[in-house]
Amino acid sequence: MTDVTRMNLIQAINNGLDTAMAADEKVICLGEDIGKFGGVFRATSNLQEKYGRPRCFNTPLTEQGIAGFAIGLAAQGSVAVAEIQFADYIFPAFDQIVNEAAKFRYRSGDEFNCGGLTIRAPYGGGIDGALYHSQSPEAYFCHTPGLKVVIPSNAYQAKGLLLAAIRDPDPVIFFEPKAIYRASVGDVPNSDYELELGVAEIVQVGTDITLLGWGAQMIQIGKAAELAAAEGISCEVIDLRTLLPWDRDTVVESVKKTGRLLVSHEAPLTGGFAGEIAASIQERCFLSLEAPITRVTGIDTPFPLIQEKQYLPDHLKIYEAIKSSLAY
Amino acid sequence: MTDVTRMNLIQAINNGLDTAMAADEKVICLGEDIGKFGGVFRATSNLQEKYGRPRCFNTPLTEQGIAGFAIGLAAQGSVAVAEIQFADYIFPAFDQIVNEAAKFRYRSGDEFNCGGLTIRAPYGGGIDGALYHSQSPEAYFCHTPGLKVVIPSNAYQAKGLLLAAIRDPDPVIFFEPKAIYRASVGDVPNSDYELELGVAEIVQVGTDITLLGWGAQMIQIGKAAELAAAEGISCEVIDLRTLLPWDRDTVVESVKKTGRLLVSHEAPLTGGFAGEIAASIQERCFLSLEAPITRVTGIDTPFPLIQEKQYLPDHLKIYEAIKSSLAY
Amino acid sequence: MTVKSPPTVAPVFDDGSTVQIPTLRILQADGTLISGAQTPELAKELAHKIYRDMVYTRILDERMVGAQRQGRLSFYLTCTGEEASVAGTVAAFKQDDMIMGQYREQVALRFRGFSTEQFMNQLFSNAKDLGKGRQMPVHYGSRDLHFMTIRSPLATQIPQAAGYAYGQKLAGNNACTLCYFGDGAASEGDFHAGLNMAAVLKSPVVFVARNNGYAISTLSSEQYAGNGIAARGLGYGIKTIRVDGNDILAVYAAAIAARNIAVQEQRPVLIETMSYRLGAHSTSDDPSGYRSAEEEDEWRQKDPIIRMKNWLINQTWWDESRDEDLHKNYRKEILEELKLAEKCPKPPLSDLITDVYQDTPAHLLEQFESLEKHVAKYPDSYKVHGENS
Amino acid sequence: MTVKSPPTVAPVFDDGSTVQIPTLRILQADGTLISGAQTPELAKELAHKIYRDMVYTRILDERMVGAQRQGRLSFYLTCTGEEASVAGTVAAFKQDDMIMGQYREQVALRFRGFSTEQFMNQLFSNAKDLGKGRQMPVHYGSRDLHFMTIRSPLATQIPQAAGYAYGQKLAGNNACTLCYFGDGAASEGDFHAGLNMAAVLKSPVVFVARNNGYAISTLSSEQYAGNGIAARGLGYGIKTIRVDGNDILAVYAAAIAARNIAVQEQRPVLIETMSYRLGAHSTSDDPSGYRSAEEEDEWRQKDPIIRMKNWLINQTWWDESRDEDLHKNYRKEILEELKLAEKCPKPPLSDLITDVYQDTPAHLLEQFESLEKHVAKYPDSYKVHGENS
Ligand SMILES: Cc1ncc(C[n+]2csc(CCOP(=O)(O)OP(=O)(O)O)c2C)c(N)n1
Ligand SMILES: Cc1ncc(C[n+]2csc(CCOP(=O)(O)OP(=O)(O)O)c2C)c(N)n1
Ligand SMILES: [Mg+2]
Ligand SMILES: [Mg+2]
Repeated sequence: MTDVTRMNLIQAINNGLDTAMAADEKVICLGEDIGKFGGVFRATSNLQEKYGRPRCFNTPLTEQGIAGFAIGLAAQGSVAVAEIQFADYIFPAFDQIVNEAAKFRYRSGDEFNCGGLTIRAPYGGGIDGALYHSQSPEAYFCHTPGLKVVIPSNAYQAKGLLLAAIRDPDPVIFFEPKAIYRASVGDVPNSDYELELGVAEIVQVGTDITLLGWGAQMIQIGKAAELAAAEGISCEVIDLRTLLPWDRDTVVESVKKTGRLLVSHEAPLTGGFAGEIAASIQERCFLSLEAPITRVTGIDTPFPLIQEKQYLPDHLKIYEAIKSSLAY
Repeated sequence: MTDVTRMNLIQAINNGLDTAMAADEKVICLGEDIGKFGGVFRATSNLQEKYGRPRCFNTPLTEQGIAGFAIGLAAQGSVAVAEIQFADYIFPAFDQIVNEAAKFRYRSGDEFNCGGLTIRAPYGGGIDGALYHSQSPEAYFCHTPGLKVVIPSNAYQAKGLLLAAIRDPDPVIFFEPKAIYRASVGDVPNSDYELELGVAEIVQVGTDITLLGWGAQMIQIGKAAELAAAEGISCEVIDLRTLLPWDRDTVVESVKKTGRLLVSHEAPLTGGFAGEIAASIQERCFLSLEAPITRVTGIDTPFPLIQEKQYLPDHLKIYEAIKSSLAY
Repeated sequence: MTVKSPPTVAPVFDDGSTVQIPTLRILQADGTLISGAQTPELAKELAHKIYRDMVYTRILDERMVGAQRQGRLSFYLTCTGEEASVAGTVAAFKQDDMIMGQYREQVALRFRGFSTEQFMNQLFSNAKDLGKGRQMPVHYGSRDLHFMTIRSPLATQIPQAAGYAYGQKLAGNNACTLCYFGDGAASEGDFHAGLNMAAVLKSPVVFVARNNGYAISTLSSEQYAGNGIAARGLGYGIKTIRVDGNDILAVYAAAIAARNIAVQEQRPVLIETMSYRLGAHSTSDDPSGYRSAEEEDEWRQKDPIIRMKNWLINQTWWDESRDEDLHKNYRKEILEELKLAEKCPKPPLSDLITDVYQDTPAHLLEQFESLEKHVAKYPDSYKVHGENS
Repeated sequence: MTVKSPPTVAPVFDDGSTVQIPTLRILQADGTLISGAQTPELAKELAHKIYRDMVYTRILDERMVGAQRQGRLSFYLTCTGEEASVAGTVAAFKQDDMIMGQYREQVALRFRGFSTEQFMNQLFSNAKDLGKGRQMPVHYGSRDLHFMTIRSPLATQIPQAAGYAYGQKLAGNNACTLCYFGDGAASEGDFHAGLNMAAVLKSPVVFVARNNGYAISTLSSEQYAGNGIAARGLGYGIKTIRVDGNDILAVYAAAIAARNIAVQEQRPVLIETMSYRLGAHSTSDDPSGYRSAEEEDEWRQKDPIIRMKNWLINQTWWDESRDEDLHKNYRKEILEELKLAEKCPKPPLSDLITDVYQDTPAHLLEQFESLEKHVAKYPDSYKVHGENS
């Protein structure tokens, strides 16, 4: 037996869930079609078979019910891992997440909490999914004190962050970049490991500009950094990994060094989380900034179908923005 | 008969609804307790009596139903004005608003639209309402292309903006600052008038710093500007009025002149709409800015009860932030 | 598919009006039993406790409405008229069954042992409030007493109760969940999600729908067009019963049976208690705008507390002089505790930021530090209201 | 309060299993009537039209699943097995009644007159798609045909249909709304909100719950524990009927009566059609992971199209050679239009930003301008896929 297995991102999720369920019998998975079928993306494959139906089951088709039920489970002392089939369908659960889960501990004066809650959902574009199978709703949750928001960008992170999320004492929204569920392949430890929440990863050290992103955008950012390198531009690349609370210190330090920041996400520009990052960083790095902080994001429309490629912030748009920033 | 009547903000809302219903029999008001009772804040007083129950009625207690029903009404060609009793209770309707109303026209290629929809809700703190009668959820909606978001700050605006919102061809979320429902009193034209959406109001011209806000915060900003004036600081005060789409040009012009910007809102800092404004303005006014853009907002907690005063961004906090900015 | 349904050739529509859902009644207004009715097993001590807690709650409610009028309290909300619906149900449950209420069930909390001091601490948001002064008055909660902290958003506790009870089932300790909500809340999507999930996933939860005829000003005829909330239980395949909510014996009998079903059969139960909100919706409300004094008077005749008192007296378990003493003592106790709680200091500023997360993150600590500095600069402007200076 | 409920002294629980909801059946598999059954009035031309549209839809579905397998299409979803549930209902409505569907009701759109070209334009997201190529395949819509554009989020159309129909009532033009949804969607909170609001506010809407036994992989026994969706209708006080969804005559008879009730009595109606999703959930799904071939075969014996054909032949309204011609012609037409639609240009880039608002706001125009410049700089990287270069 080796220590690592080569697997893709969705297999790493499945492996993370398996690891969590094996380690703690209080861990329960629930959601639409996640039982025998193993979920529409196969995240829960074989878990019902292995751990029994009471611990891994199909729910009726109601996201608000799934979230509410999972909050109740968590309040009772179980560790609830709920799947929302697509992040686009998390909105019926918005009240349960924002008014309930996020405020559960606070409003009770810590008499009660639902920290055992994790809500997983595939998110983002890239699968010809149009308006309702492509959205990136992370910013909605990042404006909600009491929640944590986590997004992995590769298989190794997926397992380690998921295990940390499941065991975190606060409710966590865990968005999975479905565009790279199969495309992102890497060595994943067979062991039970956690990656600390709230800590960004410096993927590449550089000196001219800081490129910041999360999820599937890291691939676009990586490609753009390569294009830039070919022109002699040295990019520092940071993968945020946890959006709430986000690792501001790491970003501040980087921007103080590079003097430039570009943030990229798929969600529409206005009100997206890049705005928060830009606002926060201009405050702390005002005197170091040599150019305005640049946002390369989706545009302010619903997510399209036929013009998905045009809509999405890709390596070329990031590359152009890097050059503009350097030329400022 | 005079041309104007002195009234408070909630009376102006009532008057605006009355005006809209009188002018167009397609206008329909619906919501919890809005019928005979006239709504918990009396926004719909006498409207059922005047226009009949079919056009002004109590709904069952379901915000997602109210929003969905109102969207259907609007799609049919009616002009639906739905009340959500408190903005804190708009979240069960989040899916209907964000996935449905906002995307209705786009997804159908303009075969259908629900532009006749307006959703009104009292929002904000100041009434000892704690977590669930105090929230300012505007940022959630401002991240949603397809919606318009409007917030008046006084009685005159309330009627004029509400009439414009009701008649606007796109769905509008209309948040009313309930803290000043009664406290804000002014002369309101008896006539049928509209204030253009998407246009900010320059409330006070100044040279040293731009203060930007909306809703009840305008009172705090006004007081802070006075304190600052006493120290010889000249503030330019802008009332945004429409948050989506927001009047960026007016703000840019002001900041290019003053070199400084402070944005204030009651909602928590992280992910609040001030972040979007700051990100956007630093991009366009980079070389004019003499200090970082400052945000004076609620802190990143649920809305508290006993420490409401401490939590809220008030004139003193704004005043201090003005001084810090000037001293930068 | 999975439904049993005989074939028919007649295209007949059914709107449910043929489905009879009777109302369980045992006790008459004068305290005697309806003919043919059976008293549930109810020991004298337990009957006394139920009665005392109902009286206590009535007095507490009267007193606090008064205190609110005097401006000593920002908000209050009574259980008045519905004491039997709540006391009769909670009395049938075990102390460690979880209660997830709406907000009008303070008698259940009293039954569990919440002290007058604890009520007052919450109502006055003082430093001793278990909820740390964060929520409006009447948002009680107690981990020790297995009473989940009340929240304002309606119906959210319903799917949560289904989940909580499912967890209890897996834990295998024969506990269950008791979940209250109103006729208005039952219109929320969360009601549907919660009851259906409980039915499908077989959660041991007893739902108590307090049908008091109103949701603030909204009549139940504007809330539903079917046969109350009970008719929906039938639709979910949930064992359902309707009871006279002003009849303590009927409520108790139904609740005992309901808990048995929930725990023995590991499935949900729905009880609909038919009653009336005798007071205003809350101290912010004035019912004269939407209902008549006559209607209120009619229901005052059916007062559940008087009815129970009459029964107790008929049983020779109670008498008027004991009743007077009880009232007097409770009034005194409540007034004394009220005064103490009013004077108790408010929670510290640091409570503003704790419990957002288990461990407060750096950005929030930073925000708090600058808030502390600011408040220190302007101490007079940030006195906590109600705080003695 | 507002419920009628006789008193009882017996604490008996009812889980609804005693409430009988029969299934309307008229036609047998061999095309003869069940004894005692009455044929609804159904003119020959209309019967032909219904049959043709059902056959058309079956062929369209087969062809497009094939096209998806060939990689010519990204996604498809069939109506297969449920054609009668949909065709039999839509046929009972007037052309300007609004239809608000879920996504598996393409035969209704065909019935209204949607052309093969229009289907293909949507499926291939080309420039002639009424929806401007913005939604996934099968998200059809047509203002002219009063068929509301399909959206992916489930059940959202249910409260919208209640509102739409309420608007029709106020307009006073005797039109109504026909709203389809699945057994899975009926678990959403929006279902509860929509049906209850329609009942209370008396909206002239006919809800058709297509109970096909599955929601993707989820069996209806994991979806609800009660007597199907119809049992809930009774709970809301909605006139409700259950029909054999594979029996075109039963469905049509129920739908004619339902529309009459909705329009004459101005109130909602619920029809539950019991049927089976004969194919995969969509081209992204493989049902072999969750159900048996035997089960599918069993249902294939009950094919609604064959049953109707047998009836038509019994009526001497149809014969096998006409049937063959029909199939052949449709196959040819569909294939031809498919090829044309494939070749049709895609919508222009500017369609990316129109219709977000009625008038595109400045900030979006600005974003678009810079996008246009960018795309112009890298034309090869932004070819619209499927676009001929
Ligand atoms: C989601 C939500 N919407 C609206 C409200 C405002 N509200 C508070 S109580 C109430 C009426 C509740 O009626 P019911 O459920 O019958 O309970 P009752 O007060 O009669 O006990 C309303 C509308 C709320 N608290 N939560
Ligand atoms: C709100 C929402 N949640 C989940 C989904 C994903 N989804 C699409 S179809 C489907 C099953 C629907 O089943 P049913 O309503 O029975 O319709 P059927 O496909 O059987 O016709 C699911 C879960 C969705 N589209 N919308
Ligand atoms: Mg009530
Ligand atoms: Mg189905």
